[in-house]
Amino acid sequence: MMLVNYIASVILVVLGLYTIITKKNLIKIVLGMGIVDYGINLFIVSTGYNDGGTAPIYNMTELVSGAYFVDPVPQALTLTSIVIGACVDAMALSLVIKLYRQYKTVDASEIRRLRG
Amino acid sequence: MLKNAIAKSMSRSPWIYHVNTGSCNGCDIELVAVLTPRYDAERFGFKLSGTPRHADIVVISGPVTTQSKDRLVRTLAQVPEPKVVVTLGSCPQSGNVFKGSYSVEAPVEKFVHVDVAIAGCTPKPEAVIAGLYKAAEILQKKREAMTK
Amino acid sequence: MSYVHFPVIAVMTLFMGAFLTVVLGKHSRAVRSFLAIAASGIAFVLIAMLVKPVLIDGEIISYWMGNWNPVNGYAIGIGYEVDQLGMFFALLVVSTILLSAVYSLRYIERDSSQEFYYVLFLMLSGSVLGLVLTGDVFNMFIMIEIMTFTAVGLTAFRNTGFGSVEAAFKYLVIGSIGSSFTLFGIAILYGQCHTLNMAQLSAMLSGNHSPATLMAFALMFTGLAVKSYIVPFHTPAADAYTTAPSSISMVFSGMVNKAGVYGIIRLVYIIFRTMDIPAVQTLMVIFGAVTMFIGVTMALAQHDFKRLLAFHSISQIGYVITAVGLCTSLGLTGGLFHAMNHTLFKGLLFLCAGAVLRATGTTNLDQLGGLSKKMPATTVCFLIGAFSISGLPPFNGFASKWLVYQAAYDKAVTTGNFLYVFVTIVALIVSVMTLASFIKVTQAAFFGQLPERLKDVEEVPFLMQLPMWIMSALCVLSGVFYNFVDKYLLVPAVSAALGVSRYIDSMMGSGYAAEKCVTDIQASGVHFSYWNPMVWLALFVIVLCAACLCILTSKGSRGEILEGDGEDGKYATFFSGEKALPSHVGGSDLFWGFKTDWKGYFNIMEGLHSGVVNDYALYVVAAAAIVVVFTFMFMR
Amino acid sequence: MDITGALYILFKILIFPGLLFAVVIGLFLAGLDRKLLARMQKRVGPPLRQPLFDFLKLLGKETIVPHAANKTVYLAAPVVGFTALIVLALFIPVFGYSTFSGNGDLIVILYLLTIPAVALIVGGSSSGSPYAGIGISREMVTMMSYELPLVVVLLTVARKVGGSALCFSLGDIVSWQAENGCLAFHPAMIPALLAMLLVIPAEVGTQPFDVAEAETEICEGPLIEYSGAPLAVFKLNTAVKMFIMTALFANLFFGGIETGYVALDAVIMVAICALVTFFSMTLIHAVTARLKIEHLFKFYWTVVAGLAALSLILVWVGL
Repeated sequence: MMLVNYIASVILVVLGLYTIITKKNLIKIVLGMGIVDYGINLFIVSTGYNDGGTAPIYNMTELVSGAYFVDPVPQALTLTSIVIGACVDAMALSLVIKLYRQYKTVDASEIRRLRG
Repeated sequence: MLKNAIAKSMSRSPWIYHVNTGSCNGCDIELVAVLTPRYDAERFGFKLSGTPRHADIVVISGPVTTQSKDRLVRTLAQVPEPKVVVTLGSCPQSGNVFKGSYSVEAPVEKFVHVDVAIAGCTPKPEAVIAGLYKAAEILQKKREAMTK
Repeated sequence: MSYVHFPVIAVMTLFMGAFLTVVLGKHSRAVRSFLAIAASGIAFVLIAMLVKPVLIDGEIISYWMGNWNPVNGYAIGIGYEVDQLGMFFALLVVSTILLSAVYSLRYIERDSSQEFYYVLFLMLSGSVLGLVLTGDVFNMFIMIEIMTFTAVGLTAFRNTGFGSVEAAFKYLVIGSIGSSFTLFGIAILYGQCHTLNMAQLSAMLSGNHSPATLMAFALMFTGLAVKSYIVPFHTPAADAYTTAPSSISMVFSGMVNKAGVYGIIRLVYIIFRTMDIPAVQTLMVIFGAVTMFIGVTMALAQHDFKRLLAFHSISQIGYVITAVGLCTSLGLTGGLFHAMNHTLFKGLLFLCAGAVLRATGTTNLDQLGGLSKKMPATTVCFLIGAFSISGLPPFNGFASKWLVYQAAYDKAVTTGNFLYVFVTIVALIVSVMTLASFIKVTQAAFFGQLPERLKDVEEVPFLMQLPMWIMSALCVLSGVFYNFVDKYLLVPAVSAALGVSRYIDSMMGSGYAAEKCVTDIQASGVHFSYWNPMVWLALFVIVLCAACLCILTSKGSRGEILEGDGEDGKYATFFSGEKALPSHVGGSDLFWGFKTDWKGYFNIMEGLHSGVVNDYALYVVAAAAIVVVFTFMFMR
Repeated sequence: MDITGALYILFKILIFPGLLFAVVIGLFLAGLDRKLLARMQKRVGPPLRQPLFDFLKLLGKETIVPHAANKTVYLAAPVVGFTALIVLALFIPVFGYSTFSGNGDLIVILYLLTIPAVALIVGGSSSGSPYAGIGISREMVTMMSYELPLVVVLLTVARKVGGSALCFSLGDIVSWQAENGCLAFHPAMIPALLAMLLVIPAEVGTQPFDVAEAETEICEGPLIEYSGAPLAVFKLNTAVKMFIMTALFANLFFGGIETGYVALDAVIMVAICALVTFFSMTLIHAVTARLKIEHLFKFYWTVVAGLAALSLILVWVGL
């Protein structure tokens, strides 16, 4: 059941890495970073899934031992991860703008003053 | 005691710095010949050094061309005291066959104090050794005069 | 107030300082300086107050946020766990923060938007401190992420200059790939164990590896390796250290890459407890050896002061990883000691580079020269740092490198494995090459002749010299009194790294480790053959004699020491009789024979460090793939 | 520590294995080297005391500090190098008799050996001369060259002596040889011995490997601006280094010849030192011309390191 999700998440991560490695456009590289993030987010949220479980929303009186619900922790982790991913992408994009102003290009193979 | 030992070893280990001021190379070759097995000046502790800072005896050969005069004076200034200046061959003493040339400043005594002059064109190695030995003795005397 | 709250308060102080700086520090320089110094000072004091309970009394502080204690043996809440290993790194972190903050006061006074500098600086400090104190893997990931993007921000701080935005972007791309790998590993671990607490993970994972956890191990190892910049993940580090302000370069090499090293140690020794598997040892030792060799050879080829230092940072981390990867207590001691020393001497060297940059406006070695007459204090500090990093006795680098060699060769002879002999030889040779490249800096920047352009250079202000002097003093002291360092810092930290069950028990309740059949890692016994302190007596007597000799020969009738200025020929440099010309043997002119013999190697290396971010990402992914394959082949 | 103990240690430091002994034997070996070289070239040669004369003479000369130099570093460098060498002399036992028993650690020795070279480099660098700049570059490359074979030789000896235990102590190496015979007579160690013989001249800086101080090309390299007492100390350093390196060789390969009398031991050791001086320095000096720096590097990293590595492999497989 979850196998599809896992495979999809791995495919997303691999696609993202492929984008980062092969695409010369900085914006595309940033998109690649985003795709990797989302692949992992999909993976995390999938790990918490319990087949047939309910949403983990209870008050203290309802919660009894043996209640069957999906694991809430991965959802919290995913939220955090999404926030962080968004921050990283925002930062990366702002750096791309700065880079474009300095180098007049967004081609990664021309932005290589620091080398050797 | 140390003072005496130092003064004594002054004459036992004189290091030579050789300045060629436009010589024909005859004297230079003779100077090197002095270090060969046949004459072996090293038995008296003579040694050629590569820089004036290490030198005790400065050997000047050549008629001191105008170009080399400044260089000679500057190099001599860089030699630490006590030092002895030796002229090798006739050129630095008199100008020899170059005398009267517009570009020759010889004799070298005009601007440098010379302690020993080895004459000849070129001087024999024996003469060179004798002159250098004399210079070593002067070196010791200078050192003794310094410490008095 | 009980000291168990101190770790959390220390971390919160730094974050709070960052917040207050945003709110209050915009207009007044005094306020933001005060906030930075106060926050880092308080953090320093709080951590220093933990030295007695943790390092001396041997207590492990466990602290559950919001008092969420484990229920039925499952840890749900976020826990802070301060053991001796974490404490050791925390001390490094807070000292670095404080010294860097003091240095920054004058160093960045000419820059604009200083409040952002302090905000990012304090957040970076808080995140690294949080990372070494936390007991929760996801919390660790968050701290790593905060660390990465504050570090990126600080790298791009002087964004008007050459290349800093470029370096920041590369750093961000590579760093986020690393973080993603770490997160992926953590997610797999959570899926397997349903917990995020390090102690509990350790209890569940030890000796109990399924393919999924092996995958998690490989991914987390790669992710943390990216954070500690070992080859081939080092490429953004070299750029970032070069272009960041020097006070930040010091922080990077002093604590940011130490955070990665800490993460690796925590990962292999505690969380997965895989260190007694020979394959893991081999993996780490090979990574370490390659790192130190490539780092140092690249450093030899550099023309920029800070870039050279950056490659040395990479190279020295190689020593740490190698030593830690040997899995002997001697090796662990050597590795941790070297990590500490690296913080000291590399921080010192970066501060010297910063002083040079501030005084002259450049760090290009081909444009510098003869600064020792204008900047004597910086020169002395630099020489101390350079001798320490090259491992000359009696400085601290020697003591730790010695331990590393001994540990490596000990491993070689006890296991009979030729790989470790090779590693020992590489380590010894790298040390000489380190010396060589610092001789290059010494000659090119501090000695030689002063270029006309730098005639009116001035020494840096006292407030910048102060951290430099403190670090120089620490370099010498920790080299001379290594016994104290060993007793109070290294022995507790090493036993904490090896004592897995103690770590688990103090977090999850005693008996938990025994219940899960976790045993401590067996590492061969410590045998130190430190050199005899009598040497120091000897040294002093001889220095005395030598000094006497000098006085004897310099006074009065014997030859005199003469000094002169002016254009008197006597005191001019000897130029074969010519008038002294400005001719300085710069950095790129040195080591000619060596460079010709190694031309092929240098060409390949230069090609590999191409500066294209795609290539760098490729190295990371390829190395990750290799680690994964290696893990599955040899760790099953 | 009581007074007699302190005096005894002081005696050790200042007189017997320490300062005086090292300096006297060093000067003797340097003189011997020059004398033997002269005899091999059919010259009379300088007297044996010649290095002493040179030293004393230099003490009597002016010490000029050029104005491009950094005075403190310039004057301190030779003294630092000398200090390191004397500490080193204390680490090297006269067979059974050593100052710090069992503590002559090979790695400490390796690192202390680099200090005089670093002192020379830093001193030369601080003089501000471009010739010195070239000189220090060459000195450093020389150092990188001989360090690899030296390291391999030391590790080989450690493995041979220690077996499957870590043994870096020179004291243990000597006592092992007392039981099992000199290492020089173990066939697997012969290549290492040859490598060590070739390392010594580079370490000391004698003729074919003296590229750093080539007086005919770069005017004595790092020493170019030195004169007077600091130069004297540098010359003394070279002499003492001769003793240190040959004594290290004697301990590594001919250790364990103990007669029970310290004086006799010392005489035997000096004799071995003299022999090693002849074979590794004088002989090579007399028959070869100065190398170029890149050839020197290649030579050490291929031929000499190869010899040492051969020995290491032989020892590793149990020969």
